Amino acid sequence: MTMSDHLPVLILLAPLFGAVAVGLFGMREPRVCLPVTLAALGVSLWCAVGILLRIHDEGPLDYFVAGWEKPVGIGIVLRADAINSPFLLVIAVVAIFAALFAVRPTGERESGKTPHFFILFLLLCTGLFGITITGDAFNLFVLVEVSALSSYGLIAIGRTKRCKVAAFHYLIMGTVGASFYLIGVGYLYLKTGSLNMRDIHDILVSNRSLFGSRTVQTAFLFILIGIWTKMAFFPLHGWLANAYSYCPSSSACLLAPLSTKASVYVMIRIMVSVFGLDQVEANAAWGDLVVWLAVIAIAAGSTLALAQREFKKMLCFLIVAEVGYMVGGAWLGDSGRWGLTGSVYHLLADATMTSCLFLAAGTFAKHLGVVRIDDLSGLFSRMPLASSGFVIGALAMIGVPPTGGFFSKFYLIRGAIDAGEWIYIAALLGSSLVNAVLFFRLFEIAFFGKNPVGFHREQGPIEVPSERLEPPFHVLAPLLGAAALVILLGVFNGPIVEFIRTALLDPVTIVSEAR
Amino acid sequence: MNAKLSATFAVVFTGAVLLYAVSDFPDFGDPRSPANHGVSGGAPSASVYYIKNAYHDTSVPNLVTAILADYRGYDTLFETVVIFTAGMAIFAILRVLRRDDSGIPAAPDPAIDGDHHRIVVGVTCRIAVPLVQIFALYVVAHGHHSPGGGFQGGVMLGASFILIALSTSLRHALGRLSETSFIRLACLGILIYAGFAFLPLVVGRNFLDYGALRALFGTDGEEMARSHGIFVVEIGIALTVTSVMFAIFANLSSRGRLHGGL
Amino acid sequence: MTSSFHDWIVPHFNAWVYVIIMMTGLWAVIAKNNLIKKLIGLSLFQTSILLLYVSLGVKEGAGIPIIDHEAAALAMSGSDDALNPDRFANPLPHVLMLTAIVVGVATLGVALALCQTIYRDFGTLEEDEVLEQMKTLHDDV
Amino acid sequence: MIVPFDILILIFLVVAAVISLCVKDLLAATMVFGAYGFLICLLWATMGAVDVAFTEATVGAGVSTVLFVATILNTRRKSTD
Repeated sequence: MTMSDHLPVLILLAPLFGAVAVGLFGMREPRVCLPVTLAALGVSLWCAVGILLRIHDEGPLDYFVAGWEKPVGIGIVLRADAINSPFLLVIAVVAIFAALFAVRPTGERESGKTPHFFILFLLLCTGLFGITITGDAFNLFVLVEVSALSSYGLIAIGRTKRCKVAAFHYLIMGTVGASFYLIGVGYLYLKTGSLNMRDIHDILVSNRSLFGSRTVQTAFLFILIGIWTKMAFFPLHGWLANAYSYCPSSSACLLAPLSTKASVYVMIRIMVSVFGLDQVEANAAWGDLVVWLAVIAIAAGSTLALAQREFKKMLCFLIVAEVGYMVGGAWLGDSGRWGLTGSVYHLLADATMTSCLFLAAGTFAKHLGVVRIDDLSGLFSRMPLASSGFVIGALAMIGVPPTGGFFSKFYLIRGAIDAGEWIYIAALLGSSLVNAVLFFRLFEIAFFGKNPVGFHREQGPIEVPSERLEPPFHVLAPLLGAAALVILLGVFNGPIVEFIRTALLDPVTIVSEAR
Repeated sequence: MNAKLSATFAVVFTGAVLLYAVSDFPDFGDPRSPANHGVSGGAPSASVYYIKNAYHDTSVPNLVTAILADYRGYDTLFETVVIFTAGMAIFAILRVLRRDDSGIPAAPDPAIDGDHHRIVVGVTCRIAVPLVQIFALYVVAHGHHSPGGGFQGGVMLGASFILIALSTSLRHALGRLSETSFIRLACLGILIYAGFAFLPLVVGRNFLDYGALRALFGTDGEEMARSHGIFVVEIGIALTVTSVMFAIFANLSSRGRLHGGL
Repeated sequence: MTSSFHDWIVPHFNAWVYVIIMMTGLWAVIAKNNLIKKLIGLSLFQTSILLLYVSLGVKEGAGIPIIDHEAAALAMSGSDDALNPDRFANPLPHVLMLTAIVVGVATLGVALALCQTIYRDFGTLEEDEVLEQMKTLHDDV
Repeated sequence: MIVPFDILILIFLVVAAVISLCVKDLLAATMVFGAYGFLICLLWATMGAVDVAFTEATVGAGVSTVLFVATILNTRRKSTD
């Protein structure tokens, strides 16, 4: 066995060891924090690429922690396949962008908390990688808690009064959501006697009557409600907007693109690996209901976004709408599974474009003190490069062709046509229209706005700036990198989708034993 | 009133769904239930395997310890990480760094620093603390054979420091275990656990597979190596839990200032 | 009526109590105004899940999941019946719930820290007063 | 026979839970919550979950009560509900 066999566990050990290293050395010498973080995430990125290549060549990858392989279900198994390996890669890349952006994460006054910030940052990455790669239903809960606790810390590390309240509400909602998930897993354990996802699936399939039992149905319902709470699916979205818009920009760049998406991934994983797509598709009534809920979520998210005056809050409500896209797409239940494909692809596209937009919003907030939409006036002439990155993110959000956002909507709509869910198509198009209105209004203000940008930084008033106010390289690079990634995802949508569909079309490769 | 009404709705709905499923449960205490025995007609459940084989595999009589630190050791690693994360999050949220302290008006300290009227409490605790600590270490070490282990022992050890802080003063307790040292200790605990679990990778075995470390411990069989491995891991857990429990208390009792305190 | 009582409640008495405690906790989390009270509710909610899991692992007439010396000696000598699964309680839910307890106390610590900062900033722990003050904070971002 | 004892504890549990939520004095509520932790620890012991009982005794009844008290003494003791 060579080191490359251990990639599934190395990918999350790297940030874990990174966090420990920051804790041991970063407290005395805060300058080591950033290099350690970048190095750890670099190792993760390398592992993610390695996993992706191996899966492409050899199919799904199982890793038996502590070597407990037989009988199935006694140990914990890590599972990488075509659904989660692209997402691992996106997590690593977005995390690196966020780390670059977060050179001075908590502002000047609290620079003593820089090591704490980076420890929590790395622990959040550990949690996200772990959630994505685990094949054990209970282990998933533990890693969800790792990422949840670190995100409460990352939100409340800011100086503002509001972020503390937002973090508290997030904590309450997040804990209740995770507990609901735990109840669901308990009910499944009660009926199947197993915690391993694949083992649960096998038991359910071999005893068909179990699917109809009250306990298993309740388990499914509670797991779904728990995950929906964590991903801010519409009626349960209350915590998201305040938490992500009042936390420090550096935290938002990591949390907003990845946290909700990880929960969407969990939902898809539970549908595919635990209950099985055949079973989910057989229950068309459930699917219809969820698609309706998704339609409501999309409509509500878009409407609420229209009503916002603050830039980041508007983006947050767009996330609520995007979550609706993905949930609805996953439940379309069309025979070609285009809806599900679109959801998985949208997971990647949305993570990158949200990253792009939040990096832009963070740049504007940090370097221009822009918080409200009206303050963006005259932005393009001040920051041409940064604004072009922002424009690409915005175009992707609207769904303009060369970007990833267009192709994900394309696949989602294709699935919806196959499934005959016209209301979902209407919601999707309507929401795209709202996005277009929103962002073109922004462009207009930023491009033609006469009033100069109000110059007050987060740290208070500064001297009058020069004409061009391009942010420093470490801020610009991730923003443009994310923009490039959005376009690359769009350009190479064909091979990516083909790769994802190897797992979705033939679920045997997912639910059966790997090599 | 609105909140109460909606809460009642949510609670009644959730409760009804949960109770609806209850009628379908196996009877309480049924040894043939799927969780205890396995689905009828299927393979026996994991717990049957554990009861039958854990002692052979790890030579640890306490099945809970064997599963906690070996079969599901990956869970336990992240459980320790959860504790560590909580400690770091509390520092990030609450800790007031000294430089900032001047700006905030000092609230009247409810501290009892220099209070000499509590001789009885002080003397009792002075006697009790070493006993608590010895028992905590015993709990950590004896987790193989009796209830206990790293978590329980670690919490007790942390509680003994909390007892010092309560009976004398927080400053006194921090003199025993200062801020930098408990952050270091917490990191060290994780490092012991994760680093030790990493060692089998060097010999080409899977993560956390202590059986591969036979040569390191000089034992005959893999099961004794696992038993020793579990012990090392428990020490790592205990270190992290001790320091984080005390850190949480120190921060909460002094409003993040780490002086004054209850 | 009696038959449903015997079928539905008596064999599942623990499950009923777990649901009742959980709903009490959930109600407190949503409806209580004081943040500390919310947290007490949250802790009740979490402990009730422990009750669900641990109840799953109970076996009638089984002992604690620690192998005693006689059974260990018998097992070493190759006796098959020494480690009869019916003699020991199911250890797996216990392991899971150790994790859940630890997660619970970690969450509680973070939540209490947040409560203290909220009190430091707003001077109150009543949710309605905090939200009232939040409305007047505009240029705080 | 262990079952009546079980049922007694379960009833006490519900009572303790309700009291801890109804008392307006937060310190008293926390103390009742500590008692709840102790009761549930007894329950684990009767169910054979000794490790869980031990952890609950140290964590649930011990440390979390201390953390609650530390926060309440640093904030306010009275609550409106």
